[in-house]
Amino acid sequence: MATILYFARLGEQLKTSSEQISLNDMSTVRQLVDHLLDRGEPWSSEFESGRVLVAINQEMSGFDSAISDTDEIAFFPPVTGG
Amino acid sequence: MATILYFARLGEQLKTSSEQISLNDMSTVRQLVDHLLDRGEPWSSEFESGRVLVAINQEMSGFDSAISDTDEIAFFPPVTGG
Amino acid sequence: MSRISVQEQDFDVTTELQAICDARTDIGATVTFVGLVRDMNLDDSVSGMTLQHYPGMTEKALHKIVAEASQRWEVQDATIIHRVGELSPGDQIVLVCIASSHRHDAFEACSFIMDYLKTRAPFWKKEMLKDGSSRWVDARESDDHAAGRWEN
Amino acid sequence: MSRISVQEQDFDVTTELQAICDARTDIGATVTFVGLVRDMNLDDSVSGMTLQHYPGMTEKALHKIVAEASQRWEVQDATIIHRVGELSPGDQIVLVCIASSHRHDAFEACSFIMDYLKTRAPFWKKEMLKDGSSRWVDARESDDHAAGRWEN
Repeated sequence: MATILYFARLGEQLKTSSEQISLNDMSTVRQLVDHLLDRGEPWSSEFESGRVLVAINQEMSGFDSAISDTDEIAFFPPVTGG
Repeated sequence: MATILYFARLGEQLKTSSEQISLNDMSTVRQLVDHLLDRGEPWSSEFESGRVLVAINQEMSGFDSAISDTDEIAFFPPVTGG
Repeated sequence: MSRISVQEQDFDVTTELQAICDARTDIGATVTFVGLVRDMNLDDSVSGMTLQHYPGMTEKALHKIVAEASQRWEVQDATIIHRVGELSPGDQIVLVCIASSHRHDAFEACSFIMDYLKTRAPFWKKEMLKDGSSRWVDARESDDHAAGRWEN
Repeated sequence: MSRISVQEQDFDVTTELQAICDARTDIGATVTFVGLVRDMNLDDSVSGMTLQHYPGMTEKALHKIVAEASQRWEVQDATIIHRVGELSPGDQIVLVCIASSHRHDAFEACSFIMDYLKTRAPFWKKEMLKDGSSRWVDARESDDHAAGRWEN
């Protein structure tokens, strides 16, 4: 089971900040996102509108990056600290 | 009488930080410096070795600037604050 | 050498400067940036702000940014404190303090860290407006542009 | 708006920041430079320092430098404190604090003021060395060069 985290606007709109997902044959971030999009709203709106960034095991990554069931995969909007 | 001020190394070497001088027919800083050089040591060493800056009435000026008997004329080395 | 803290509590600039400078006499310059909550944003009156972060990743990202600054400039010591939670207009949000023996290194490193922090450290601001509504702050292109100028 | 002080007493950075920021909520960024007495200069151990200035002209020069910075960048408030008299290694010499709604303006204005202060404000340092001797510090070409980069 991979740990999926959602921060800021994403966490709020999806009404969850964390979930466990069995990746099965999903081997890239893009495949995981496709899986999430299949859930329909609010997932589709949140992942299709605006920029979503991804971090794997707390490192900024891309949507083509490989993922496995031991990973912590976080989705969030562009950062606005400082 | 013009007020002549000497700061930092100049004041120390000349053993005076201030004096009054009647400018008479001296109308530029350069003529005043020539007058001071005529005094010999330590004036000549101090004004001939190293860079000496001049301010007239507390504004940075040049050696060709005009001076008059009501002016405050200051001589000092390049600044080293901060 | 560097101290990184993500915290709810406020900070005191003098205390942080002393922590860096006390008991050493080889520091010639410190440059300190403090970011504050403004009462206006995009022409709207802001009554407060909530700052969220990604515990763990945020600290790692800040350490990485300091390490990168230390490779580019002479950095004797660095402190970053970033607050999270509820903040009000006028409150301090972030402190970046750089000590160096050369002032230009201190200025450059501090400015660089702020630009990178604004685009790479996982913090998110949500503003409460005077009319009772709230909104997540959008990332600004100008911040991407500012971070980009260090890439050359 | 700006506060300029040439004084023997030490200063407290938090106090100066609060004086600028208190009772207003429109400041987004402050950048603060603090210069300190180092225990080494030109490979010699420094045991202390005396700072002389030109009373009257120094204050005028500092006001002029702040006015010039305010023409170039958005400066909401500025504080310059420069100490004179006897100082020891580790002591604070100078504070330049700039408040602005934009961080890059605050960084640039603060850096500019330090460069100009170092070449145009009438202060002179005399160092006491560990061997008991003393010397007037020579102006550095690198400071002229630093001030020159703002001329373009």
